[in-house]
Amino acid sequence: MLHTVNKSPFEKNSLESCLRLSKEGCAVLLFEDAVYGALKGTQLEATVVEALKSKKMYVLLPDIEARGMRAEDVISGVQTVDYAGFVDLVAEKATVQAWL
Amino acid sequence: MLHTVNKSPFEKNSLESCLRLSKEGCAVLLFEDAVYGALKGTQLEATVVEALKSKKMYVLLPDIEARGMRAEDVISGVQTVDYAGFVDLVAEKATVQAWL
Amino acid sequence: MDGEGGVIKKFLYVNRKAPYGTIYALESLEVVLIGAAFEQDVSLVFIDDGVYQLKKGQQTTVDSGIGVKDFSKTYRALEGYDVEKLYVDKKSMEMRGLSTSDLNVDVEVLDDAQMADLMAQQDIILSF
Amino acid sequence: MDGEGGVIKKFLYVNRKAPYGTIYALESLEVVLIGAAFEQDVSLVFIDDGVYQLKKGQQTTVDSGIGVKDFSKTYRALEGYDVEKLYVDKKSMEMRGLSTSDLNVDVEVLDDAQMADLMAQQDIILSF
Amino acid sequence: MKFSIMVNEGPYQHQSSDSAYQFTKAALEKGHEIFRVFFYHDGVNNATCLTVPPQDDRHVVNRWSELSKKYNLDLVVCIAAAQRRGILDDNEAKRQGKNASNIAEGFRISGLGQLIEAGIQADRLVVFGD
Amino acid sequence: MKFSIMVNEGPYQHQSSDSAYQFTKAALEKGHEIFRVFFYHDGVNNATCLTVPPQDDRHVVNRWSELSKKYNLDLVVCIAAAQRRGILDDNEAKRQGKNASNIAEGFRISGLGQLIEAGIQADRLVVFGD
Repeated sequence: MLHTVNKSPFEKNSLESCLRLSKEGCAVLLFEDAVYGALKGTQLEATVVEALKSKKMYVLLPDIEARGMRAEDVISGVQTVDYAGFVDLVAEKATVQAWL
Repeated sequence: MLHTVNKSPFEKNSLESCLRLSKEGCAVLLFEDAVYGALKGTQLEATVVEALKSKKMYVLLPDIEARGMRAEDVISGVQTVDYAGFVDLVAEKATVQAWL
Repeated sequence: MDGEGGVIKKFLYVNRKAPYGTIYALESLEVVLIGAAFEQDVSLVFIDDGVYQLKKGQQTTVDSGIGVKDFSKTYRALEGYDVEKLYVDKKSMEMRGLSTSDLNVDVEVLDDAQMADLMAQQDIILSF
Repeated sequence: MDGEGGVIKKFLYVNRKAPYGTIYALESLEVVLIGAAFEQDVSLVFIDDGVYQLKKGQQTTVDSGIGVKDFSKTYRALEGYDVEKLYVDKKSMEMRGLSTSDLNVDVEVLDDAQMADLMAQQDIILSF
Repeated sequence: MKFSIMVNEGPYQHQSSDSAYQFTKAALEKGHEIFRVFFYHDGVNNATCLTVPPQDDRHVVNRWSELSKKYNLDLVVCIAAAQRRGILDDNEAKRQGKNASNIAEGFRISGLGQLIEAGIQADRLVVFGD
Repeated sequence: MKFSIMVNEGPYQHQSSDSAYQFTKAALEKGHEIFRVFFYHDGVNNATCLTVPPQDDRHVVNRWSELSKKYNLDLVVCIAAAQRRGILDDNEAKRQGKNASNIAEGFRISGLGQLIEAGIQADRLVVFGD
């Protein structure tokens, strides 16, 4: 199962609820303003590092770059994908749930 | 000074930032989905009770009632106002800041 | 209207937003009502502020209160459309000091693991 | 364009949202640019995700990246419009692991009390 | 006292326009003056004459038009925001080569300077948004 | 594989429509089929032909129209959501007594059943919103 989150985890509770209510082994893709959650050195880093222990985390690179960050700013273990990679993730998983 | 907050404090950080960056003696009005912050018995009650020590807190009653609560469900010390009371608050204070 | 080759899928409606502040709750309900005619396997979950959609005693009309129609009674009509699987998130209820007796309709309360299981069993998830 | 009876008011623009995810940052900037012609006493504050508006190195065009124009260079043009009072919220920067060297423009960092004081001194507050 | 109002969201999706309307109406009924209501961002969508809401629901656009008529309210739609979102008056439609316009009665399209002026001229500016 | 897409926000205000467009385009370029793109809530505003964005900015509506033309995409606008927000085709405009319509090329207006059908017929439904 793929979960998508598009809201900044500093502003909204979407990522928090997504991580709480998703299962071990699932995939979580951060895009749009949610990409801030994938960055090293923020107060949320520990939350994402913890999630990586049981879930696969992805982040949309074009959204990272638009906002002035680069792939190397992303927490190690979080995989970067482009839009084609986003499509692949949706195709690979049986269901996708958007945490609007 | 009057601060207005219209987002649910369970979902967004607007109320938190407003309380952190407003001065003692100011007024804070909760309306629209922010009225949930004015209710007794929620996990946020302590935050609002603490804020009441140094700030005046108001809540828009029509927004409370639309959402299935009544004046008696509001934390004691938080004053209920209607739209006319909202207008009065704006007129009384020199400036109004919306925490969108 | 099951003329879709007899396919029955598990449809989940995820409601995470409060009523009135935004239109999502109302327009989600409109999809559920139309969708009922398609005879799919439908469940609704209410998470975070979404649980407030079901709060009893909502009170507003076009000419009073906030000037917006109260649509909360429609949740009670869902049974008549054979939409009977309504679930609320336990933690969301607790954070808001709500119990099932505060709600308009009968719901099942799910803990984190049960909710995650329910979601993982779905074919199509509509988020509002 | 100070033909408003010579009134000079303190205008504060409050920016609390990230760029690109929503249009508020861009359209706020458009107001600041037009407003500059009115010769008022203008300040801009960046709070919460608003501090990300000033992040260096933003990279997207209509034909690449997210397919949206990069407007971050406009913040550097503000000086030319005599818009020079830019403030960022200390706690918002810290939570995001940002320092002023990560930003496109010169800003003053304000702590909670200084920010609250600045806001309390304004006549008109535009929130985005 | 003299108020200006800013509305940042469109009709129905968010409560902002409803709240702004209720506030404006209450202010007028108390005898205050509304210098201007300025519609910005998606707020410009409050000015379309093409909405057909369900009969048992409020008509957000008409409410504003009627309030404008009753109190001679100045309802101003930001031109830049309106162009992005497809709100045009007859002049703009002609200028842009569009074969339809959709501005509702009581609204006028103008520049962002009208927002700044609204801030300068009024005693208070109240912002409604998301 | 067969995808359906749902877009819940209008052009420019939120990135949702841009993200949905980039996703849809990438899926098509990879050879997947898009069964339908369904526009709901403020998403219906993506279907207005009256937008005039700045020349150096993207044209969100035209992008969808062009993608539709190139790949024969089915772009469906929810009728109930569209009526609330002022998006009408010629038939609807006539039926509602409006003197203008504003639907852009490549979009069609239909009922919510089309969203359910999109869920039933496609292998995946991907939702973009706020």
